[in-house]
Amino acid sequence: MELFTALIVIGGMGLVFGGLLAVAAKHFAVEEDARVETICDLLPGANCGACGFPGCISFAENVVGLKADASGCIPGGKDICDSICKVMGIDSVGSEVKKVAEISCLGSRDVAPDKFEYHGVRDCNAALAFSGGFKACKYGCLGLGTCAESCPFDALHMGDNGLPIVDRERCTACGICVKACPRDLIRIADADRTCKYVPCNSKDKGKVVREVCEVGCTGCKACVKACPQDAIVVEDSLAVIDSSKCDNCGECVDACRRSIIKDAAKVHHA
Amino acid sequence: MDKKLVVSSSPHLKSPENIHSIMVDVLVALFPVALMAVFLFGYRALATMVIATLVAMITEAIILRKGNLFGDGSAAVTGLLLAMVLPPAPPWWVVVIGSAVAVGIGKHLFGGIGNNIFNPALVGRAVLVVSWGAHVAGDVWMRPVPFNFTADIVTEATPLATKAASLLDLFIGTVSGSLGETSALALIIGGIWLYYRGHIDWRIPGAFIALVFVFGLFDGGFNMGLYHVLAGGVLLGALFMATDMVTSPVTSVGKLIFGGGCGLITMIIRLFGSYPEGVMFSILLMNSLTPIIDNLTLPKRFGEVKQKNA
Amino acid sequence: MSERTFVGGIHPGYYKDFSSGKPIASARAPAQVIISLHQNIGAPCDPVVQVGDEVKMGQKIGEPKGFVSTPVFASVSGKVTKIEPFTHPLGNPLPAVFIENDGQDKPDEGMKPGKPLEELSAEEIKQIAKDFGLVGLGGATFPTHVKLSPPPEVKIDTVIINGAECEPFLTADHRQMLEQADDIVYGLKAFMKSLGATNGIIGVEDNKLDALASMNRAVAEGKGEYDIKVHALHTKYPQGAEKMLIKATTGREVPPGALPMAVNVVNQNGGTAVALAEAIKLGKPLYERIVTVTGPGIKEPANMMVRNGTMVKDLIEQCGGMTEDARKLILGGPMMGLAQATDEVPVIKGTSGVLILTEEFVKDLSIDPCIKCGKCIDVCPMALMPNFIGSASEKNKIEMAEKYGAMDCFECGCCTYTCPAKRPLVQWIRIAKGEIGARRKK
Amino acid sequence: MTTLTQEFSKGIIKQNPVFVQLLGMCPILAVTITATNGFGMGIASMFVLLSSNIVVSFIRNVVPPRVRIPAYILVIATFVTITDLVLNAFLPSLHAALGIFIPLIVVNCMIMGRAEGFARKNTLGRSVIDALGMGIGFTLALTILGIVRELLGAGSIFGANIMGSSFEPMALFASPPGAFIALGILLAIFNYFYRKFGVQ
Amino acid sequence: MELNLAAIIFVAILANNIVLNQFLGVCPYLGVSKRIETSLGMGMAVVFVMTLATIVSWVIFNFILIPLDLVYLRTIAFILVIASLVQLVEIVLKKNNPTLFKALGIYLPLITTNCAILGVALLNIQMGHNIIQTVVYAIAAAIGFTMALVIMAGIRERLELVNMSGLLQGAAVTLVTAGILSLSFMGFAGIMTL
Repeated sequence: MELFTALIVIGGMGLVFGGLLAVAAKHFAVEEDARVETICDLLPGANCGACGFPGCISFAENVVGLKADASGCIPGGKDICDSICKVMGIDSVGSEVKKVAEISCLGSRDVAPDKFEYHGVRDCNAALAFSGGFKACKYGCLGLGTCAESCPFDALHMGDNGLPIVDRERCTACGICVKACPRDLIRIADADRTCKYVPCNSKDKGKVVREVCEVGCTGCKACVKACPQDAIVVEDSLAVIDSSKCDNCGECVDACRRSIIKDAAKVHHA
Repeated sequence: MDKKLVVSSSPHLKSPENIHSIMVDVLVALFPVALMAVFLFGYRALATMVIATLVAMITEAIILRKGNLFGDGSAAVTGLLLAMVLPPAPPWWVVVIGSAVAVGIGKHLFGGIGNNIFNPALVGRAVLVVSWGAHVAGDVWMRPVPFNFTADIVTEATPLATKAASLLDLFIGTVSGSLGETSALALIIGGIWLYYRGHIDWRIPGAFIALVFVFGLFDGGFNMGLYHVLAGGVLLGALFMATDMVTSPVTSVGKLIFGGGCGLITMIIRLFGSYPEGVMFSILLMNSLTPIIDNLTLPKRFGEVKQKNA
Repeated sequence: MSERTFVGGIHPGYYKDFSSGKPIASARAPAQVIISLHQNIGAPCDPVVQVGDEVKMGQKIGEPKGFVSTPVFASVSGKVTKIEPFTHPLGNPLPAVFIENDGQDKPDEGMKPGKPLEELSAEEIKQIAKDFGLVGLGGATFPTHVKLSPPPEVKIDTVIINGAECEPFLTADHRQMLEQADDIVYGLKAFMKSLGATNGIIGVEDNKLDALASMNRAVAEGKGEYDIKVHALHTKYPQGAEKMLIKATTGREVPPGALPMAVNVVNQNGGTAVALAEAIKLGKPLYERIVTVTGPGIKEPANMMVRNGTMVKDLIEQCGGMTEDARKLILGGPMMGLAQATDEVPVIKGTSGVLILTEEFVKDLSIDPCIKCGKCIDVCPMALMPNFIGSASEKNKIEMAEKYGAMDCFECGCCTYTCPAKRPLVQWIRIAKGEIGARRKK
Repeated sequence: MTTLTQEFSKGIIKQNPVFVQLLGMCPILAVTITATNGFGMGIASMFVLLSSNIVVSFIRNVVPPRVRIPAYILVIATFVTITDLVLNAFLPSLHAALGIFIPLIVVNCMIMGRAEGFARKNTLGRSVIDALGMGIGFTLALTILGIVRELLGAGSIFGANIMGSSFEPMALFASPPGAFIALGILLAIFNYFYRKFGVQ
Repeated sequence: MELNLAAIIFVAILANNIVLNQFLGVCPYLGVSKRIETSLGMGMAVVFVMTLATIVSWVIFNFILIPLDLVYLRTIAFILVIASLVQLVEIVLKKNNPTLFKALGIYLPLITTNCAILGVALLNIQMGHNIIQTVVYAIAAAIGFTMALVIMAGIRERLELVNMSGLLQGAAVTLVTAGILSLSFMGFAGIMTL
């Protein structure tokens, strides 16, 4: 008998509430796409914003709404792109190559002097408001770590010499630091490319560069002459190596009068 | 002139005052209180103060990995303040743990100086009260014996429990109680020094003491009002604990509310609660409300009213 | 002690003794002047001379581009050698006219007395201020004629001459009040006439008793039918800030974000009054000004009449050079002036002082966490919450910075001066203001 | 797809419901005065989690999505009631110590979370493995906190006195504030190790 | 009776706060205490639902479960009530009061799994309250929850401006803060007892 009442009570309550909810739910149907949640689960969840949307959820919504590309999550890379494509039922797109941030300045504190002493907020943007920055070279890294601060993946750190160091393992090539650097010294490049590059961004004339930095490119064109592949051009007194032509022969490294040409993958990386 | 010019944002003048100098001022303000404690309770009080201060400084030096033991002086202040709210002669390990907790949990867990939400010294004491109530907040307390440095401990109930001490005894401090709270005279001297140096605002102690006094009136007239102000930790709390810059509101109105709240809660606990003293709880509680008080009492900006009328 | 003051503010060391006793001396005219075409707040000028042109002293060389702008004049006679960007006191290179001094100081034909004040109309006075390149000489360089052009519905009843000179070290206004008091009164009368104002007030901080006496004498002698009073003000920084001065002298509070016109007041610097007086009396355009060269890092502090475009380096040399331990060069006062990266920078219309500070003033102090002592809030003349604005800006929480009043800050520096944790509050607030401004534009 | 071993171990370390996901905080704080209570609570929760995961996994294709949550709650509540009755019958002292927090297992977000987030999408086998992993992770966390609090607050572990008679227990850890503080510090310590060994 | 009600209020809000002293609703306490505004919204939603749920639970318990001798079904019955109630409230609000729905809507799903609701309903039965005491107790407990939530939100907004070690950020420091808060609320012990 007791068993019976129990069944009736719970069953009755279930019926009453279930019925109420069923009626209510019928009148207030809300469209939901389960794929948003699924994709959101796949994403790294750092809410870094590299995709151009204000967070992972937003990106997922836009992917489902076909407003964002499945490969949009840069930190996620190829794997996540594939998974998203699977959820969305489309063919996989996106590049295979692992990319990392690269810093194009070698002007550490000891080789690229300051023109005056700066006291105040330790932030590159803040420091630039004073006479265009305290560094004598007006293209060089100020070394106050605004880029390191901006990295959502803890992949950039300031070295003892005042230059940032990229942690290649952690770097996801999200590009936040590229935007953070007020001197545009960071770029995203293939992690494993085998070519040489010139870690300098100074467009000053050679004479000026020699005054303000020991490791700046003077645009002397010695490397241009040395390169058997014609992969190097000098524009605005700055040598640029075309990585598609470079065969990594190393002639330019020997030719460079300031010995600043390096293997691309070996600069500023931990 | 061989060095490079210095460039910085305006202003280019800075006041000579810094955190270190403020902390030294607070230590100076605590000196008469400490002196009185040694005078009343003898070497045991001195030992308690030294242990608390040293442990606080060592804890901070370890956490910050700094060789400079004194640092900016804030740890010493925390340690000494903790000693002030402990009995004259608790077991040494109680002092050590309390001091380490005060600096470690009360202060550095929240990000170090300037960032703590609660008064570190009181966090230390609160933890001790809950953990070893009998050692730090029991029913019997060491009786002060001036100029007697070797005497054995004689115990008695606190004036808050008996309500029988004379007002003069309370003012001079010849009553039992926490190490630093008995002598109103010494506390007032310290408070005046802090006020003179501009480190405390009259609003917090003012509102605190005023409310304690008013509630005391209900407990038994003018004398009882004074009694409530002088007995127990009200003066120590109002002048040294509630006025802690980091954990009290920054706005003028906020300071009044803060002080008033402390006084109110103290008296509620004293008159109705199961604890004889409520200063510590009231200040900790108001500490937690500080961010909200600050946000609700933003000062009226220059010229703001006129804009609304226009 | 005067009761006229405002709430908040600080009492820094005043250090006026370096130069307050030094009469205004004429600085040597340099062999070359570099006159920036950016001389005022608002639009810069276009050059109206060409390289190779011979110019005369007082000749117009830069024509204003917009309404909020004033012309620029040659401060020597000679030949234009270059027109190209040169270091500006703001820090970045900006267009400037280089003139080689021929040493003859040949005056321009325009420099001759015009009609006396009595015969000038309000409109004509305004035109003179505009044509002769007058700007606020206190340092903000706001074009004077703009201040003289209130919208028609606003009736200005009071003109205040700012003689507070609350910035430590600076003594240019002080000396001017001693030596050119009559011209100040004359200039004030012209302002009042131009604006149709009935009240004239000269506010002087009560640490300059001799200046007060001098102004009282000049007013008594020269005020004529005008209602002009001299007010002694409580000595406190920033007593000379526009809004604080108006509060102290008239009791009116300028609303946040508004100009003094909103409370029917116009504020003018004493130096500007003298410049207007000289423009009316002598037809002399604004090509030179009084500069205080002072500070512990200068060997012989002085107050000097300096031609626009003179190198600061040149001035420092005339004052005996810098001392061994000089470390910081500031144009303007120590509270709001701009630190310079080099002494190769020209004097402009707004340069009220050249201040050299020594080692002991420029220690690079570590920035400690805010201990919420609330001292910055106590001293903030605008009743803002500098500590929270600073912390919010540090963490890039711009909305929070705005909520605590970042946009109402005029960067007087009281908070940073008083901060025991040595936090660069003004700099953070400035960053937040820039960010808020950029977002509002969007 | 993850292997079964990974599925199992993730609940213990990588996605520990307490130290990483911060789920089920109420029982964790309330019942960990002693290690025994913590362990008992952990086992009870694990039982409910396992049973409900099994059932949910069974009925996952039958339940219409709109009544999903109420249906799951009903399933969980049933097992909680069973647990309640069983504990009351066989371990009355533990039942008394855990008190109201036994019925409150119903609203332990960890159980609802696993039913909603895992069992309804996965096969029976995987759901069982998942429940076991999560349940052990949860029990482990409860027991660790229980040990810490009991050791400091009473000088014993699982009721066995080990600190000697001269030890004066730190009563803080037996009180509500101590629960918060102990768990907070424990979390920070775990964060440190998680970071050190690169567990995300 | 009147004093008793006052005691219920005092104890439920201060002396025996459901979050700080009874560990009910700790999950949302950690989750929703980041902003003062959000925490106020959540608090309002909890006041609303908790009062309703506790009353309905009390009615079901006293008029259905006790007469039928089915006390052991209380957990199932109560959770059914709460889950359905939350959904019903959501639906009704959506239709009749869109403004309130906008303000409370996002918090409603969070409340189903808020153990404070079920906890208070159960505690209420345990304490043997009559219907008036039930209402008062439910509202007071919810206000206590809201108060603890808002205080914590204020503290966390301030802690956001702090350079804190990543190890402590978030839950760790929030828990310790809650602990110290709980410590300071201990002062109210013994002022009024039930």
